[in-house]
Amino acid sequence: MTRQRGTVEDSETGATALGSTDRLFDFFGRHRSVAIMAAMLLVAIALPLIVLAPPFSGFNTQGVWIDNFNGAGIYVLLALGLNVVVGLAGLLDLGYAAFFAIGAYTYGLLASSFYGIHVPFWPMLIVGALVAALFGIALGAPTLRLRGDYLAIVTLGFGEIVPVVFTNSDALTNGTNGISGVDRPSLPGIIFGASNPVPFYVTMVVMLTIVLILLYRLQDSRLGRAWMAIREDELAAASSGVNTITTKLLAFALGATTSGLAGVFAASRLVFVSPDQFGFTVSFTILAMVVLGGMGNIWGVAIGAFVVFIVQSVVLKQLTNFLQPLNIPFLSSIDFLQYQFLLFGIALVAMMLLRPEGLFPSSRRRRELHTAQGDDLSSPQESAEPLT
Amino acid sequence: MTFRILRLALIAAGALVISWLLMIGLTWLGTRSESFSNVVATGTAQYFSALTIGAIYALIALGYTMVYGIIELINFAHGDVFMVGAFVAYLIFTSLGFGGAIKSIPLLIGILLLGFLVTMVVLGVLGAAIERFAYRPLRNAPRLAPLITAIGVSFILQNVVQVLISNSPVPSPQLVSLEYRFTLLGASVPLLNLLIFLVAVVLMIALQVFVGGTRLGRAMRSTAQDREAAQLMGVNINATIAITFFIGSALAGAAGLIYGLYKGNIVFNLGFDAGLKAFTAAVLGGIGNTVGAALGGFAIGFIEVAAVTTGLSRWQEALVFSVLILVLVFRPAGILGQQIGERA
Amino acid sequence: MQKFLRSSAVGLTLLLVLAACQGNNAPGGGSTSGSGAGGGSKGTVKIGVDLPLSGNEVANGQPTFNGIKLAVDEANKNGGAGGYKIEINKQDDAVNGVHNPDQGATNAKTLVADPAVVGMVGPFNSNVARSIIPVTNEAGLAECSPSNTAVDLTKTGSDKLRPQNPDKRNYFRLAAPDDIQGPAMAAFDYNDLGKKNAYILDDTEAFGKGVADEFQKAFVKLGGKVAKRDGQKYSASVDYTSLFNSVKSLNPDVVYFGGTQVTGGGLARKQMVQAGMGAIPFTGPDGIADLGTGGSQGAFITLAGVDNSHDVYGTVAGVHDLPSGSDFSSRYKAAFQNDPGAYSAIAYACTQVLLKAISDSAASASDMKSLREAVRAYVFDASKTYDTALGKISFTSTGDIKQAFISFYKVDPSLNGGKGGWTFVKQQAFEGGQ
Amino acid sequence: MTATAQAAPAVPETPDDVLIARSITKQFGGLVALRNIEFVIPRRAIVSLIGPNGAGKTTFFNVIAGLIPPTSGSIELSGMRLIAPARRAWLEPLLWFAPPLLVLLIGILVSGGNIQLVALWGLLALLLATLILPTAMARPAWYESFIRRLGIFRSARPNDIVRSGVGRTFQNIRLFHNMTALENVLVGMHLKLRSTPVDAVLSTPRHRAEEEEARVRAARYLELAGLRGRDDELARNLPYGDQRRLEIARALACEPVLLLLDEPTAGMNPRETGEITALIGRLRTELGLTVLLIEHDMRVVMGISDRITVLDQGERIAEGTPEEIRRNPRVIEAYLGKPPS
Repeated sequence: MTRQRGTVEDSETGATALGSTDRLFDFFGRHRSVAIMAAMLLVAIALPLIVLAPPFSGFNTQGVWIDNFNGAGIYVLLALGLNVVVGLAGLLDLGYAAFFAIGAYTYGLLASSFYGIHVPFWPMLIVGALVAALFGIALGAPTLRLRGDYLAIVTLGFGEIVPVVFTNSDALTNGTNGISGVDRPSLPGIIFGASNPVPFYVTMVVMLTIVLILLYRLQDSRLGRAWMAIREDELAAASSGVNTITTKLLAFALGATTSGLAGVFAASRLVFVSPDQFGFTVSFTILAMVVLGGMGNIWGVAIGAFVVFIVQSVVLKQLTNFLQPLNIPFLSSIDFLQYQFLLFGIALVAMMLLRPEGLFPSSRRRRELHTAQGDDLSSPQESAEPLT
Repeated sequence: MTFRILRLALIAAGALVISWLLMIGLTWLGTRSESFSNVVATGTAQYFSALTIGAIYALIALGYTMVYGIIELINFAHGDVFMVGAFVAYLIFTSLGFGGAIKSIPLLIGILLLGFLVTMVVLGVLGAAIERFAYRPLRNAPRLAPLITAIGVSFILQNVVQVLISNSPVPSPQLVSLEYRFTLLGASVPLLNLLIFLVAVVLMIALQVFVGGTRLGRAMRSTAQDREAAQLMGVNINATIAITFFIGSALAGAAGLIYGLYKGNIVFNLGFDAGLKAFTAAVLGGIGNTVGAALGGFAIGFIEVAAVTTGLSRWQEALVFSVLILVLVFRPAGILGQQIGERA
Repeated sequence: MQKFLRSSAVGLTLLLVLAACQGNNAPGGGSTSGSGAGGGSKGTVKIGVDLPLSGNEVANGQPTFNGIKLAVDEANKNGGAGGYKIEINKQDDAVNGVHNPDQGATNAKTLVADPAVVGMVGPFNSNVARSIIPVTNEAGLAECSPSNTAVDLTKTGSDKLRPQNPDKRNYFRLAAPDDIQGPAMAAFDYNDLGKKNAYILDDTEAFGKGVADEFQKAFVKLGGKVAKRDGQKYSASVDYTSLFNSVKSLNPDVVYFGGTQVTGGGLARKQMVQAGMGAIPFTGPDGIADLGTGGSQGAFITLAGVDNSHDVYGTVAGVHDLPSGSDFSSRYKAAFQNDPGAYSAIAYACTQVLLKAISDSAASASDMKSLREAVRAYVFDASKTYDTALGKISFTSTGDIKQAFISFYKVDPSLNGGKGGWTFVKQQAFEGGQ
Repeated sequence: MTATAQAAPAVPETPDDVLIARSITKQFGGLVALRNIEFVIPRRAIVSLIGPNGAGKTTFFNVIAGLIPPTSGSIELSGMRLIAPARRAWLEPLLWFAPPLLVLLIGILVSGGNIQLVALWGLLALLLATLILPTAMARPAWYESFIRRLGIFRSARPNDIVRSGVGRTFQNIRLFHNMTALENVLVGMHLKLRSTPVDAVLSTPRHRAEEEEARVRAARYLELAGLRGRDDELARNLPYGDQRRLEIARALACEPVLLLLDEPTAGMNPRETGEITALIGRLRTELGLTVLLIEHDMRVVMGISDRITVLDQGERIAEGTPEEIRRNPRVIEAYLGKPPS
């Protein structure tokens, strides 16, 4: 659709009037995959440099920042996956962390000394994604008949059940103690270590780039349109020939896939998997990331996830340590750790009140806001519009 | 009308007896005790604790379901409103100097009535205020936006109580002495449990009467049915929604007070867990349906206790949600929810 | 944009008001740096701290942190350690109010990256330790946990946590591992109290379940019977009544609660009494025996209610019939206007060990990097001994306390003018390490 | 085409009938919405369904479109019996759950108490279930024919009906409001596009070519429906009349044999009504479509219908050419002083 719009604008402005920047945009509009790669490369290089400058340098050293970016990357992956389910297909999933857990446990069980199986990291990325996708289908199947918020509560239920199963299956998953000594990725000549986050960083950037390209392509394909059609009006979609069941299941499966990837990555980075990493607060956080970023807009969701993670796990955690040496009267003496909830809560409320559509509403929403006048004849059906 | 009430009462009585027998059966399964009288005694004790827990869930679930019915919002802050209710009651009682059981019955009744009144009014106002500031501006926004502000409000309420009162559990005064007990089939049950059940039932009936028979109740129902049409008929939508929040939150406040009396222990984050259970109850019963919410609350209380009784305490949560999922697979709109077919 | 600025200003104001209200409630909250008169001439070193400090778990983390802070403040008043002024780099591993191994590892990386951090206290939860140890091990940072009791952190299986430097241990702890604490209470229940039929309940968390498992093993080995074993995940709205109802007819004569005060200990005792089982002793690990007096915020006796706290027994790691023990408690009270938590003293002792290691190795170390390594090596030199609030202690080569003493405590409701308190019953030595 | 105008006897069928409905009855609880409706639509005909409010027209439409299964009776579309009440439906879940349960049972028996082995078998069973259940729910053609061979029958769902060549519009417009006009039409072409998600992910030349071509075709449908140049407009921002046109364009994109139009001119001014009427006529002449129309506007109905069926209170009271219907006393009675034209 980006491509489509690009060509329309061309014809309006006239191809002769194109400046060099316009030409660049035009090029990227036509070759979106190249654009994504270029953008990710730019971001990947810029981020570690930006954090060298104040105020970011006051929070953490560069190495720790890069490690934080790895953590943020995990959540970006998760949010991108959830965006397929919630943002594109309009299925409110409140138990998304379950697939994260399944991905992480798949890696934890098959690449540790717990069972004595040591499958290498790289094939496990695919295995973990596939297993998560299978579970996405398995857990999605009972929800197919449900609408809106009934779906939400059932997915929430699955999100609760999965960690309980991992906690109580002592013989299979080492129960509440989790699996320690999980393998790190390995590549000849490169050490993936706790104090060397760069290999992880590169891996994450590559993974994200690939996932972004794939998601964009899917979104603009027949399947992506079917997802959006279901989100807008399930009945009309079915009456246009969309098999709502397969389409929904594919949304669950694809959403779970990226969280499976995220799970494998997280387990190998932390070298430890335990049930207490996947509580429902994780699901809620991911949902908040998707909505804050701007549901349905892939870039928006990615940025939203990144920002929320950095705020929650870095800024709020290090704020006290950051402000103390500055000796600002009063501010420096507050222990911000105690007010994390308050600050995060205020941030959530304020952001939603100021930008109900999310930080970066999808382009169709923007168009809608700009052209909202003159549809006083709109049908009453609009109020029943699901989710979006 | 009388016939309907009579039928409802009969069904309720039947459900109470059947669930009692069921609980005794489950107790037998769980304990495998040879002594029949032991099984009956344990089963009866369990039954009353299920009723008590269920009553609290039911009261919270009512607020969820009312709000959902009228603006289709999963109000995740509702559980925290309940928590604030528990703390308001705690502050009232302790500031009046009552830290423990009150021996004088008239004084006890007076203090309890005062507590209920003040807690419910304060919480009602809080609920309406939350609606005014966090949800009303988003009424025409995408549907998930208020869900996120609800989560934000929940965080704010938790943190405020944590900072202002205590970051660890606080012993809430148990005004009704647990020494008042009655013995039934060998089980010694605190009178408080029965009292809680009765208070909950009275509040629920009052709500039914209010929603069913008053002008405001009619306004609420019509707003829930079709907001535009209600507005055209002269219903003040904003006021109606605010009143819905007021009533729902007041009920949650009452639940908070009851919870404090029953548990004797309150903590700033108890709302999220209880709220989640109550929300589950509301959905189980059929969200938007007040009788369903009450039914769902009792059902969840029952399942939780049954899980413990049968020795599956570790799977308690999983069982609650498994039952929910099973029910929804076969009745996609909950037990009493309107099974809306696909409309053209 | 203006709208945004305005609302953020409102938020900030609200925050500041709250902070002001809160000021006198928890004096431990504010500045984390030592405010001592002394301080060193050589500069500053830091002790890293990772604890759950927000949400639900702040009730665990804050008293523990206060213990560390007290030790650091006192050291700074006496001229620091080894000529250095001591500061604390404090990290919170709770995300959305729950301890999170992922955040723990992130925090550990932050601490490791701070060159001034030469020793670390924490974490609180064993699962967080499992994600932190690989990080601190790689950096060679000495880490002392006041509360981790999982067996595999130091003993069999601990090599899994050190993939990078398997031979260079850095993690040690002062808490008695599950396989000491659980059996100790089992023996106490079986022999001293003469109870043969136990009801065992745990909180399904790593600590609670681990210690309850060890208790169960030992109790059965001694010849005891287990009436029923339950696990009740703690949530803030948890209810124990039905658990106790269901076990009443099985006639247990002792209850073992695997868990801590924060994961439901006090409430469990209260509801147990209310279910009519008050005559049966309630026993538990150090998470129960917080040694706080009745009425103090969050203490076991406060939450169970002093009337319900009779016949409650708990184990505490370490030697406790010391004059310095009560001395610590009064100093803590003076500093923070509240009783110490279950792990305050032990965290204080952890800090004392690190401070001693710093001051003794400061002379030999030329820079922070070598000081960090020297501190680590010092702690794992089994010949060193430390004078701490827990008495004279030393460590085995695996990082467990050598003089593994377990003290038994009992609640005496008549203490503190009827508010209740814990009294020392007896202590018992165990073979430490392996 | 030369059938008599009698209402009572069944309409004779010819091999070229697009739709044959046999004694369709639909009950909602105690309410009989449709009673023994016999109905035939000959190929390339424009057939109208009229009747007073609540006569059961939309219900009949929804039965044909696969939205609600009939209580009894059946419907054949292009010679395929697709819609009828379910038969032996209880057998189907047994088919789904038997294989995984069997695997689990074997696993328990084989592994002799080793919990890890049991769990492995359990996982295998789960895997099997995850393969079977979604397949069964998605109901691909081979699955459908397999269960029919076992004597199980389930009424076709809306998307199956679309596959067999029926496109529809809705009485109260149901567009994909936050999608552009072009995208709405592209969704309508869903079943006509062949590229798989894998094609899309890999962006194969086949996929790109198909997408290019689909956009061109979609634009043509828009043009046909009179929406030229509005490709990029969000559906919700289109004026009311254009929304109706867009719905028709979307239905056309399904490349139907039979087009179901539910009150296509409702709420339109006379000029727009005229345009839509002309469009419907062109659909038959240019695309060779068969059209079933529900309409209140008698001028439209009388103007373009080949045959008209009149429903009243769930029963078919008349059937015939516009002339015959205009004169039918029962129809006049049903409309009670609301004479046609």
